[in-house]
Amino acid sequence: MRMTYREAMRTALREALAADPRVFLMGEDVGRYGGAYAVSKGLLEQFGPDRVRDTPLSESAFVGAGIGAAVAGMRPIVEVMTVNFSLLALDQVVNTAATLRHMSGGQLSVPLVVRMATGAGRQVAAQHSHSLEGWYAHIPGIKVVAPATAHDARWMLPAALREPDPVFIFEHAMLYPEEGEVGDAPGPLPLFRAAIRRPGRDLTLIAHGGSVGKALAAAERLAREGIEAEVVDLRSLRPLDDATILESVRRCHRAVVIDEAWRTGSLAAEISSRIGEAAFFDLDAPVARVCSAEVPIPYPKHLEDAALPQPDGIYAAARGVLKPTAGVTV
Amino acid sequence: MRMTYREAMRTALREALAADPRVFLMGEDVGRYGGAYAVSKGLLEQFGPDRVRDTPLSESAFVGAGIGAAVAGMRPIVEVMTVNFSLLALDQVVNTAATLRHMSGGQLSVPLVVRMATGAGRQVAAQHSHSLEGWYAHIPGIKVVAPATAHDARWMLPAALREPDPVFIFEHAMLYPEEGEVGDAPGPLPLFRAAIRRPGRDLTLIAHGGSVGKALAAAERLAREGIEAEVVDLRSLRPLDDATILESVRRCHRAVVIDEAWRTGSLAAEISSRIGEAAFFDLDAPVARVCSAEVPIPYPKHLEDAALPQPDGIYAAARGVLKPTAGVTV
Amino acid sequence: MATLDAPAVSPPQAAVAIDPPTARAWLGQMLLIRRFEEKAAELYSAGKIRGFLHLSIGEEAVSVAAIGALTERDNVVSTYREHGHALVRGVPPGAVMAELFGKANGSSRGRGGSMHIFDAGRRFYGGNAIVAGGLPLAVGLALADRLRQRDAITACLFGDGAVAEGEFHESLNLASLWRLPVLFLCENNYYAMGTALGRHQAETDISLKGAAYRIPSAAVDGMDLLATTAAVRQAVDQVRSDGGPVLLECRTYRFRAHSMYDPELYRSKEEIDQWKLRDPITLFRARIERDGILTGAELEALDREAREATDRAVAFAEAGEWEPVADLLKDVYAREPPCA
Amino acid sequence: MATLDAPAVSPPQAAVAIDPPTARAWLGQMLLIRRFEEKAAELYSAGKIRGFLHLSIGEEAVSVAAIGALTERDNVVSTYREHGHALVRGVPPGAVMAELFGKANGSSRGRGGSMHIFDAGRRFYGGNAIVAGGLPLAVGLALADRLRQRDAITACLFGDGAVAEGEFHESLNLASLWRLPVLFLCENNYYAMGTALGRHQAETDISLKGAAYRIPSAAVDGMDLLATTAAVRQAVDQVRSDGGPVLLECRTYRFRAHSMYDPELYRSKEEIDQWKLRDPITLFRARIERDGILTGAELEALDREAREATDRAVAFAEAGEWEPVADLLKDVYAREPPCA
Ligand SMILES: Cc1ncc(C[n+]2csc(CCOP(=O)(O)OP(=O)(O)O)c2C)c(N)n1
Ligand SMILES: Cc1ncc(C[n+]2csc(CCOP(=O)(O)OP(=O)(O)O)c2C)c(N)n1
Ligand SMILES: [Mg+2]
Ligand SMILES: [Mg+2]
Repeated sequence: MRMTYREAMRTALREALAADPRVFLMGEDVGRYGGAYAVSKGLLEQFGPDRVRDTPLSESAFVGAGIGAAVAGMRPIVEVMTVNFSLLALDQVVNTAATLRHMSGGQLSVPLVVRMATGAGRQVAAQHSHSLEGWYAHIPGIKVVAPATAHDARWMLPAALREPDPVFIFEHAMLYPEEGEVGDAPGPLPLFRAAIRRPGRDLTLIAHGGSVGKALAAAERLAREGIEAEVVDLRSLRPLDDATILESVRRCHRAVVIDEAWRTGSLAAEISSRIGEAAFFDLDAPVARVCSAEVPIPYPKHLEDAALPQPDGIYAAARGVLKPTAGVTV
Repeated sequence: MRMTYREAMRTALREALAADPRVFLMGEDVGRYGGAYAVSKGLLEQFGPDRVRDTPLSESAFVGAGIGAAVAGMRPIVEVMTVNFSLLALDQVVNTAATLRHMSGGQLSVPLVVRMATGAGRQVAAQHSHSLEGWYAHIPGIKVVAPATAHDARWMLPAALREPDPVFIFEHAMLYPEEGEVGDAPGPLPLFRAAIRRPGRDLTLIAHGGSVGKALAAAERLAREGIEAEVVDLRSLRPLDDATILESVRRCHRAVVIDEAWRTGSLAAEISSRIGEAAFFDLDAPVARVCSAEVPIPYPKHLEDAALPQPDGIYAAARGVLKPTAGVTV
Repeated sequence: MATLDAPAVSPPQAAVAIDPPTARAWLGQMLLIRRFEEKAAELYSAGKIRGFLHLSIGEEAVSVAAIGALTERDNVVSTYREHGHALVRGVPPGAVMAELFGKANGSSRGRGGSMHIFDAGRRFYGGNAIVAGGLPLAVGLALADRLRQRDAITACLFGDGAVAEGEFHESLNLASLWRLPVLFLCENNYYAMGTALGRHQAETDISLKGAAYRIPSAAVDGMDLLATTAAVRQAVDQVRSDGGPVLLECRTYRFRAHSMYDPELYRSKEEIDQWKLRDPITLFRARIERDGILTGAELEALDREAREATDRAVAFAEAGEWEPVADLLKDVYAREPPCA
Repeated sequence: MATLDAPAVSPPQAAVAIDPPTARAWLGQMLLIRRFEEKAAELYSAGKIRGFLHLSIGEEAVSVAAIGALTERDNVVSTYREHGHALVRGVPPGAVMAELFGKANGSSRGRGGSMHIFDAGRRFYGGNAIVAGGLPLAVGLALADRLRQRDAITACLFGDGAVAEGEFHESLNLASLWRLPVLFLCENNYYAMGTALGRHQAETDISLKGAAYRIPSAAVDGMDLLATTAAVRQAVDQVRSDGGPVLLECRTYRFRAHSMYDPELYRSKEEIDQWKLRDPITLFRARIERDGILTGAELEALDREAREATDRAVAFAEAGEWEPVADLLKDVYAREPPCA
């Protein structure tokens, strides 16, 4: 059935709250306001203020409180309004959520789900346009997923709630109004596997979240020119599904990684280096990256568009790796 | 003249405080305690509590205060005791220090220097052993350096203080007691250039901070077996000195990147992917990485040693990339 | 729930004198903010302004009183709801409107938009979209002044929601511990987005929080321009004379939505109407008329001038150029080319 | 002390009864902590214990009174200076010492060391080396109890230095706003590492800070075991009856260095000696002798038992195995193999 990414996430939240009394949702304005992106609209009315809990502006405290509640056996879903504000809670994530199980010698579990919006594109400027999910993917002890479709927005949450470890769900802010087909079951793909969104043979485009649609758009254009690009949607950023990525690259021999994060130190770098390590002799050209320009994202549309990965840039990068002389220059 | 890395940094701080009235040092226990690593010992007595300023445990506020003082024309040197605690101030770094110049249309400058200890090796366990300088290297608007020698500990600070933008200096905690030769002038190498610590021809070992010594140790062992490894000390993590890195790799055709950070999303990934992008056809083997195991660093020595990059592991990785069959397997 | 509770602050000692020029200036500034933001809302609907737009309509008295009490030497640190602060500070309306458009003739060359108005020359240090993110910056500006024995204070404006953030606590402690000249001015409009004060603060009297840091504190009716002016002047004088910080809570209300995205599910029309009865502009105008300080014709003229100034600002913004894409990376660092 | 709202240190209302068994238990616990940590210091010099080691010698009365007032159902959240808390909570001395050694028979399988003692069965949630990092965790544990109507409280211990962190502010507000059963217990030993209370707090009376969150607060002489016991019991009772948080400041002193690295440049021998005159063990023993509750022989025996328990703990630690390197990645995640 068709619904928006926003409705899909709301459906998942409603189901989770209805199904398990241990589940509750907390975060800034998730209740009366209905969620900054209207994702939790109506849930307060249905489940009450104990289970749909508005928090003060205290990111570190309410993320930490989610960790504590999870340790005590609840199944909290913490909404951090956006990844931009999650920096204020990063200590709790890195030093508490990610360490407790190992550091305690396996005594504690942190079955916590943290959701947050990520990404740029809405002209909200330098402090509200970060794509920092790659940082979260660096942290052992937590898991990170990024639904790119309405179907995944609907079905990744219940799977995340079944995990005994902290799972971070990154929802690209541009996807909320996007409509998509949502199956009435999760389907065969496990939570931590990548998906091939478009089969191809000439090169592999690897993306996640809000960049998947841009990769598909570039693939369409390439297809019109007789080039069949395979598009891999990572879905899981930690763990990374090396098997799916490498199988595709070994088959296509060329790859472009798309990532809305700033290029230097992006998750795209990790993927590019893993391909280099594991599929070096299968590559006919260096792996290319299409990332955001290394600049605080500016407000005006023309500058924001220029700063972010776009289908044209992906197309150009694809053309680049397809050139016989590919990679001879930087 | 020979001195420890600690003394070298203290000499640099003393000189900076004496030379420029706009310079002041602030951070937790930099004054009466003498600095958690005794770096600032004696400076309070010499320069007084206004210029060697003990702060409360308020990382976000005193890093932010350093930004504000820099904007107002001072030259603050903020010491965050360790990178582990800097997470609490990361919002101020990412959303204020790094954005002010660009976001204000070039009206504001943030000539701030932030110093912090980084790295593991002292058996201080999961919350005190992070190597997160790679995250800082991801942020446009700031610059990041990592002195690996006493000479650089002595001379990077004055150069950083001349920068009109925020510069972050990462001091590996294991280096403080290390003795080294310190020249009485900075020498020819600019702040943001890498250094070749050991010339070689068979492969390039790339490291920074506390890993440089380990790379040199591995190089010695390789040399005893007739293999000449070139050791590149990055020195600057942002910007990265692509020219020096690529020149070396193009000459040696093989490379191993060493980074004490967790492997996934490490700075080593960025370097590996840049080499792949720019020197693909010069490589005789895939670029290898030697990083920390993806685990919260445990307390016992044997487990900590096993979790961190070691000369043996670097040696093995070097041997790996030198194999004719290199990279055929993961 | 937001109620019209009486501020728990002693009425200002010195009554504020208002002669005709003062009345004209203050009413003119409030009207300029009101008309400017009404126009901005229109232009948002018209698609000329994008992203986030936060209006301060209803809170004009605080902008006029707070910024009006400062000298050119003082520093201002503001939030994303800062149009009023910027206009009263003297940032040209055209430059502010152009910034909202994202044009290169905007106050931040169009890069920041509504949430990031900067004017270094006027010591207007933004325009910060991270709630409470400006407080440490203000402490640092004041620290620099203290270290250089520069005689100036730093006014740091923030909302009630910011009070819950750790940075509020750390910054107030630091400013008091080091006796830094900061006026912490809380614009308490009783909501943090859709979260009412009582749902985000265990102690809803924000002026009581200064005691935890030994910071003299007060609260004032932020809808009453004269009371607020007196309270701010008193606070500013105290910061200047003591050298240490003061916390002033101005109790006001936001008549419009939090931002242009907000469906306002969290408050009733009745509540808003209640507060509108205390519209700071209406109240001040009534006072002026009652005391016959300005004639009806003069009042008309002030409103006309505000509308005309707004129209000129829009024209200036319309006429502005877009920053060339080639300049995207300019000023990431002081020296080009940007590194890494 | 009069009421929990009274900020000043005052004698407890109800004198705490001490019969011989109680006296034996409490003195025994204080002596165990003292001897255990004295031995740990020796073993650090001997290289058996590495990394950071923070001793609570001088602060034993707070550990005994605070943890002693809790039931098995209650939760404890502690800091890196937690040996005393863990021992009083009932974590076997051997398991604690083995953890300090880093042996697999340690309370955290040796992975955490001195700063990270965990015992899930005893609801001892660590052992946190990030100052103030445990406060949000405590709020969450209490929130879970509240949501499940589980009748228990959470005791959250932290130092005076933690009070400056934003997480202190955010956590106290949250706990009070949501009326969560948390006892926030500040062990004020007048120093944050080398920074004296007056150099990190603008308001040095920590018990005055609860008012900003409408949290009943009190301070007590943490060197006086009986006064502290009375104050903690009163605070615990209030948390249980009101359901909301209480802030209790226990004023104490650290006789040893901050950690084994600390040259103690920041305080004088005289100051330390002054405080040693109020050694909680000496004070309590004097009281017991004065009232003839225990005989000299019994007191001797208690000390001997503490030394023997410590020796047994060391033997247990010595006998422990090292965790095999092959298990390094075990428990990064619940399911093996670890991902990514
Ligand atoms: C650290 C942080 N968390 C969350 C947000 C999202 N947000 C923007 S404004 C706002 C409410 C702030 O309320 P208040 O401080 O009272 O200011 P007001 O909008 O009422 O003027 C929130 C939650 C943010 N910008 N920064
Ligand atoms: C967030 C953070 N900042 C800095 C440190 C380094 N540090 C460890 S203990 C300490 C002092 C803490 O003092 P206090 O809270 O009074 O506890 P005490 O050591 O006196 O028991 C500091 C600064 C840390 N561990 N965590
Ligand atoms: Mg508000
Ligand atoms: Mg202390």
